[in-house]
Amino acid sequence: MGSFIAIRLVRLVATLLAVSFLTFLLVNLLPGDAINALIPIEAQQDQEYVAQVRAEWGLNDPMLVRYGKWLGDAVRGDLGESIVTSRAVSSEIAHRIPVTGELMIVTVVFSVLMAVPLGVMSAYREGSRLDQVISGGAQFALSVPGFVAGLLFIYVFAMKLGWFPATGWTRISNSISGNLMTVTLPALSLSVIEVAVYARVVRSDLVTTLKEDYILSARSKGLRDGFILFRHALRPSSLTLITVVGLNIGLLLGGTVVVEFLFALPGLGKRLLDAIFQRDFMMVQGITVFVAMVYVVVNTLVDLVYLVVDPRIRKAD
Amino acid sequence: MAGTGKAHLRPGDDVLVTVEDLVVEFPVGRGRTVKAVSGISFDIRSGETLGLVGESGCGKSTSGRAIIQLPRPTSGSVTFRGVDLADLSDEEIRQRRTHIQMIFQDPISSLNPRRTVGDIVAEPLRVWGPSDASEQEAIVDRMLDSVGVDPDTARDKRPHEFSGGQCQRISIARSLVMLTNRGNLHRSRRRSRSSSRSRGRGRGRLLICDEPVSSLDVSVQAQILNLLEDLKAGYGLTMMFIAHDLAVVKNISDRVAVMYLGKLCEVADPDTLYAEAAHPYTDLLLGSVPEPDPTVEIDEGLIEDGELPSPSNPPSGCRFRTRCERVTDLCSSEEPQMRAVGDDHFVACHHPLAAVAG
Amino acid sequence: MDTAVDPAVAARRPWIRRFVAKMPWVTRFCASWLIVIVAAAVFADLIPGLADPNYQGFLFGDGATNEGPGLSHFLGTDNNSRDILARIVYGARVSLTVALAAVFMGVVFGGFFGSLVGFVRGKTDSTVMAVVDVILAFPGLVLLLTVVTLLGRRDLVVIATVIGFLSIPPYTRVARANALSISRREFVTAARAIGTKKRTILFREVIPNVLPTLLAYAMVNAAVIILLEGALAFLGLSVEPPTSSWGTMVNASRVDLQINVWPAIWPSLALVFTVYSLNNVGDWLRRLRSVRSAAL
Amino acid sequence: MPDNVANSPLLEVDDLRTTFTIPTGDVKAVRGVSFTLDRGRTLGIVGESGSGKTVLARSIMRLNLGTNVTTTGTAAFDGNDVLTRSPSEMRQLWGSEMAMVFQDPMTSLNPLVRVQRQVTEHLCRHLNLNRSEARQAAVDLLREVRIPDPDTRLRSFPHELSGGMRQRVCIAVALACEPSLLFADEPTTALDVTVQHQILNLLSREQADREMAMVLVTHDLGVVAGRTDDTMVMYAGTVAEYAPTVSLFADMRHPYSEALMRSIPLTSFPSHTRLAAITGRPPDLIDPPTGCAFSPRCPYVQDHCVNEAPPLVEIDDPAHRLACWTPVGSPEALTAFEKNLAAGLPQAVAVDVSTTWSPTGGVDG
Repeated sequence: MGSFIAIRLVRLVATLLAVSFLTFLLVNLLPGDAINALIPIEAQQDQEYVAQVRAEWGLNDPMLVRYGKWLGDAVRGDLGESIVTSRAVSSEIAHRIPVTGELMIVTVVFSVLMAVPLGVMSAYREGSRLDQVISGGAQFALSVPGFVAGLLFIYVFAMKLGWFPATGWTRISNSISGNLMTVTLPALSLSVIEVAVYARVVRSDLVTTLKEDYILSARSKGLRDGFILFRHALRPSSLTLITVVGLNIGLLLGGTVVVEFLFALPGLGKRLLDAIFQRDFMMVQGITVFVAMVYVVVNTLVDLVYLVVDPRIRKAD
Repeated sequence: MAGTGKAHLRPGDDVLVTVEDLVVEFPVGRGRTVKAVSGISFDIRSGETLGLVGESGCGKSTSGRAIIQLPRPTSGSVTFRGVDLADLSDEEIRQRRTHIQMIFQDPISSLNPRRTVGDIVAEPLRVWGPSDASEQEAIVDRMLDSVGVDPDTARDKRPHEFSGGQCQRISIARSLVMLTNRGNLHRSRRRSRSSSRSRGRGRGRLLICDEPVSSLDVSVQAQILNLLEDLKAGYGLTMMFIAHDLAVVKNISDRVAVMYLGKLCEVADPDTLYAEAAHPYTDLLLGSVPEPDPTVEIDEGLIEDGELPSPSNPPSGCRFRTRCERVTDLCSSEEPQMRAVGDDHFVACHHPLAAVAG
Repeated sequence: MDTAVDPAVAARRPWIRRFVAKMPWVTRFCASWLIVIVAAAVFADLIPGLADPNYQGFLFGDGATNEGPGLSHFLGTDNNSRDILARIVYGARVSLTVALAAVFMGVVFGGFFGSLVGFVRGKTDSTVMAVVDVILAFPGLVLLLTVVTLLGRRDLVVIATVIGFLSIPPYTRVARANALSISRREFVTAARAIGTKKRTILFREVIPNVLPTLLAYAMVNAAVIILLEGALAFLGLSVEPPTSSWGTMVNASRVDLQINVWPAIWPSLALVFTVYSLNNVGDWLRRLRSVRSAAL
Repeated sequence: MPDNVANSPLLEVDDLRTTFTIPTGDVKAVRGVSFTLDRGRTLGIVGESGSGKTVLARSIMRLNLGTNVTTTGTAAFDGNDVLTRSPSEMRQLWGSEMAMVFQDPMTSLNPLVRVQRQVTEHLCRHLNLNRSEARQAAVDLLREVRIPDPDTRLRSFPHELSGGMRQRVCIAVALACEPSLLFADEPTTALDVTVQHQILNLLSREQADREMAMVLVTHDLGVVAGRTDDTMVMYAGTVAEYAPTVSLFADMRHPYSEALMRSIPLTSFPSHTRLAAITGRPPDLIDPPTGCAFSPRCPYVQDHCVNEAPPLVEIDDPAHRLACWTPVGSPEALTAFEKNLAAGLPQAVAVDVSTTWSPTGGVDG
């Protein structure tokens, strides 16, 4: 068990290194010289000035050297500074985590809370009218992207009914109720697909589990259906759900970019977009690596959760 | 038991396969390995059927696969027609596959579900010729016919349209196409001329049957067993028959080897082995077979658990000692060697149930 | 989903008819929609009476902006007085090209690499899968945003290639998992025992058995890719305007949402319904396969 | 009523039929089975795959899942029909009155739940034991099924036990509430022969000690011989022959029972004994034959057999029941066989062991 964790951690670090290097490579090798971001095209006639800026930003060093420098700083929490605003990338990220973080947590919690009962009901009554409605609904919800759902919610709940603000963000430290008002629509928009994905996972997994011999064996012991469902069947299915939630974090991170853009939220995604439009390569690089790191860490945590829940893996060690 | 030793190996020109000190290890992760087969020796004469019997996990299937070098054994030699297969390159092994074939336990899994039966049975011809389409078709039809499958209805169907028994017949047909292919005979004759040493050694073709009937219903099982006997006689095949069912093995074999935890316990002809088992493990196995006869007395005493020790950590000395009633100190300190207890009856046990000959 | 009608397919009609007969009516409807949308995208230039998607009528005193659905413009016009129907039809080209590129590159490269490493295992396997894992460690849209921006150019070829390239890893994973289990099946051992060469085994025994699963995955994956392209376009990072894309259209409609909702509704519906159709048909195919494999 | 309860049979099944509706039609898995089982007796149900033996057991237990199953007829347990009971009434019976041991001990225990909970959870429910009482009961049970070191084993997960151990745990689970009827559905098929022997011995002993009735479902004639009081041979969803085990093995009268027996190799036979294989395959249960289900494979088949299904009737010995128009050994059977052999009917030819085989034109298709 100890060595299992150790192996996971080594892999985590290796993946992070690879991811950061790849990002660095991407940002630095792809066409589109960083100098374009530093100096307006018109001003690039002045070769001397260009050379000076290049030297200042270390753009003349070999790639590996620059990566080494950047990595050395990154390990100490310094992701460099924005070319455009000259503020530290790490502090910009830190400033925006609460928004994106809250959005994601609310979405995942809400989606799981909705999806599990739906999936369980659907699987328990497999083939019934209820199952058809839930499965059909999930199949449809799976086809509604966040920006379409978001626009619909804005139109109905903000413009027509006026229940929620259409755009903007109130920090939780300023007003809890205000924060709730601003997080509801974006989180709902993200949840449409998430609920569908999770409900489908729970259903299909549970349908298989309910056909297992050990469920039949539990029934033949005279246990109640509810007990069998929640104490025997749901546990293996929840493992799959946890994995899918972990893997889906990547999709969700992409989703937050769209939703933050649509609702004009001051989150990490919006910042990334802005940085992309401004060709602020330090910022793009910093945020991309950070986001990839979150993803890798979350999925390593998922593996560790497995370790706690599934005794067979503990044995395999 | 757990015997090494080669007292039971037979000299002579009519021995087709000789396996000596065969060891097969499998990796189990983190650089550790487990020995599925730990040093066994046996031989098969041309035209003979060797039955290899034992419980699950004893390494009997692995031994069979080691003969066709899938995967290659860790150490030991497999001498086929006088040539040690372990010395050959992958390509040379591939060339020799025309003489050794295998049929598997799960008949459905051993046929590619996406190809037609005609296509599957013709596969060896595509590799080895003849390449003429009508000639191929004629061979396929003849082989399907000889295993009792109607070629006209079967040729264009896919495996899932057949029952398990039918699939097993089809997979036997595929092996037969290989073993009886005239193109091969030709080729092998040419090669044996070039290596004159192999000339005098045993000839023949080996069919390894890995639990071919254990996933079938008893009525179908009898059909397949009869078919195998017929084909063996009709085509002059040599067979190695691997199974866990003692009655089935006795029925089809000319010589039986009992395996336990990667080692051989006892080798004898079936009638002797079943009548006067010398190894306590053979005796236990035979006593456990449920006979379909209510008048046979059942040994009701056996209730306690006695199961296979882990193959990754086998007992020292004799591997059966942890379950053996006749165990002494000698059994844990020294590994028993194969020795004769009768005419062509060998046992690897310090305290056999029969007197040791000579 | 082979929609081309060549003589060989026509000869097998009864088979197709039997296939269709098994579909529930919703799935039939979805399949029809997919055929219609593919046909419309391919033959957009030949559709009689379809307006020029970039013709801004109001500049020439010919039509107004934000018209509702009507006779002259079937689905109305957008805030640049362009015909919405035409823009949706041409927008389908973008979505479908990108989806096709992703499926094609995924199935061909991902399918091949996955099958190969699943079959040979060993070092090749761990190396390829390590690379795949690293690429998959990037959240899709974020990586896409970064790559698309850094490339600077944003025409259909670039977008399709980048999205196509990024869909290789997931296909590799699916193919590998399948190839692993297929390689353990005994017909592969049997083929080796016959003396079939490894390359032949890969192409004749392994890949044909990986493909059906991969194609079922492709349906669902195509849906995801269309959503991804939509999101990219919505953020203004897909193909450069004035080329129309469903996501771009939805984004543009936001400005006048108070005045006219139609420019938001039509492309959204087209997007949602196409994705739904892919999901529905894909799910149905998967169900069909699982029933068939259960029957084995 | 109360005073004759003790004498009335524990289980009385009458014309039980179970049908599964699948897209291609109705699979008639069990087609009219009747039998009785007295308290403390053992019944062996023997049949090949698809004979309906497992479905029959599950139908009586009401454990067939899904909405596509219909069961008709009656199955009176202790005088009350179980087929008409509500799910909650069934839950009172399950575990406490009737219990089941399944085929594969690898899959019939929940891999994520410790042995202790799996053994005790229904004890708590049926017998109202508290935690420590249930734990003590579990220790006693494991000791009874001969699991060494029960305290440690209770804390184990199923994958930490060997196959035989797991089946012992399953038996402990089934025995926990002292059921009066135990179904053992192929309990040893997944196990090695030496372990099979131990498990069968264990089951026999527990059955005798507890005076519990047991239904032993198996495909292996060897398993029922010597371990059951009565044996029922099933074929294609119907009962072919039903008799006290000793008299059945002494005198197999149904051509299917006979053929089954003759197709098994025995260790007492000399090597290379030619087996009398049964030709053909069992019938399609979506559209079963109108006559005797075995008629297409029967060497004694007559026109009558194809047209009308034989009823299950008593012959000579009142306890020996048979569904056949031409019982083995009867003069009709002999003449029918001669006729079929002369006509070259494959099933008759196959029984005639003297047939030779040639490489072209195989035998027994």
